[in-house]
Amino acid sequence: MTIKVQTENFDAGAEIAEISAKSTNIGGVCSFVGLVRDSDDNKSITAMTLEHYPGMTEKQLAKIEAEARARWPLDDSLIIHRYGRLEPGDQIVLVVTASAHRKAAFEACEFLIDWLKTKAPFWKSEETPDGTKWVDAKAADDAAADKWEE
Amino acid sequence: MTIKVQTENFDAGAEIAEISAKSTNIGGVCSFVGLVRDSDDNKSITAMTLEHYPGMTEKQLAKIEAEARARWPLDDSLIIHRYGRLEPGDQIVLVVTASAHRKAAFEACEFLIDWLKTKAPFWKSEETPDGTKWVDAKAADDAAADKWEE
Amino acid sequence: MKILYFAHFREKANIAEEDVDLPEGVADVTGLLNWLESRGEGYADAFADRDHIRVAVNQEHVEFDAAVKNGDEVAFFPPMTGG
Amino acid sequence: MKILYFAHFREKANIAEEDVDLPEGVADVTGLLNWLESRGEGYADAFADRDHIRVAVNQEHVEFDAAVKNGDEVAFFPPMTGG
Repeated sequence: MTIKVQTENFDAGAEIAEISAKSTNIGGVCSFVGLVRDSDDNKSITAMTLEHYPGMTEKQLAKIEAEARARWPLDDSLIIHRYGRLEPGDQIVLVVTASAHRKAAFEACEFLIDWLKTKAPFWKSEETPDGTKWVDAKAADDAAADKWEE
Repeated sequence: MTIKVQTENFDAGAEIAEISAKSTNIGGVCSFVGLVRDSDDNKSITAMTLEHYPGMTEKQLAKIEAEARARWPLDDSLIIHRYGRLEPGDQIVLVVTASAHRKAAFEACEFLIDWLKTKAPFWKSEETPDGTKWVDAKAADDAAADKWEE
Repeated sequence: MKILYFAHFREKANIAEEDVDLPEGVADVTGLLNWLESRGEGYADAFADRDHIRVAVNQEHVEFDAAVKNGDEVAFFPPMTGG
Repeated sequence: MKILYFAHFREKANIAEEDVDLPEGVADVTGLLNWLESRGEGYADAFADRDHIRVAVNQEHVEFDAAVKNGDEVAFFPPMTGG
């Protein structure tokens, strides 16, 4: 169970390998890497800056991870979230989950990314040809987070 | 869109990095690594040997991958499946999917692993303290594959 | 009380962080917002659309009826957009 | 016709692959299974439990009523356990 909030890039393969090696009873390791896109809704994006709330971010991510581990039998889990200025193609976030069974690994991984989208105190501003603007929260992200509330 | 059926190990991180770099409009890369477990149902497993049907395997995996790409807007996808003798902790299978949006990446990745479990001609035999035996197909795997038929 | 402003709240109020003494009668988040708005145009502009204000007290996300007191750390920010 | 046997079918029939000439009257998978069973104890043992037989003709998964003819590649195997 690891949380890292950092400006530096990360090596998804190294993290997956480290988690995979933690127990020989892990049957599946699911991972998700979120990347900066060069456009959204036909609007081109040259860079994205992520701001966060140091202290609260780590607490919220730890809470979300604890919730995942209460819901699914996980051998391990990891969240790495970057902040600062990033460009298209750059990695933003990594979530890794390991379990004896694949269904738990998949569900927990998707849950973690869905919840951190709406419950971790990060804010994004995008640089576009029309200037820099704050990214609005998306209704689709709220809906994705809410589906785990049942 | 890549299919590899091989005895050699694979580098999940290198594959994820290669796929992530294919387009700067990829927003999410989901991956799943399946590993040999050291036990199942309290029975200890010292090794697993995977046999497959060369020719048909590649065709079936290509069909399954084409189905995923028809159902979800994927920028890329990859399946690597090993065969031969493997030991606990060894990697068996890798599935990677890339899409502009995370939901498509997650669903397609889970779909690919669910379908290849029951539709790709692989068979496993396990070495246990009681001898070597063929692994029976699991009802849970059939159910997981069926949920995508709707 | 320490107050933190994030994203467009920081830009509009033109401040990232400040220490304030709570005036008498301010006991919850709504009261705090009303008082802050009265402190100048930047604050008034930042807090005009209350539907889009999210608040944390001592790093816990809370509603507007949550109590606040001197010594607390209060943060104002828009809906989160992580991931 | 080329016949391939996988997993426990290969072990019980004690053969991985063979070329056979289809006898007259054998036109579908069920007919082929009946004929193979008559060829010896190993085959009979392998094919006793038909519920657990899966078959591919020319590398396509088919049902027992599928047609077979000389020149085809037919494979017998148990339910698949990939991944």
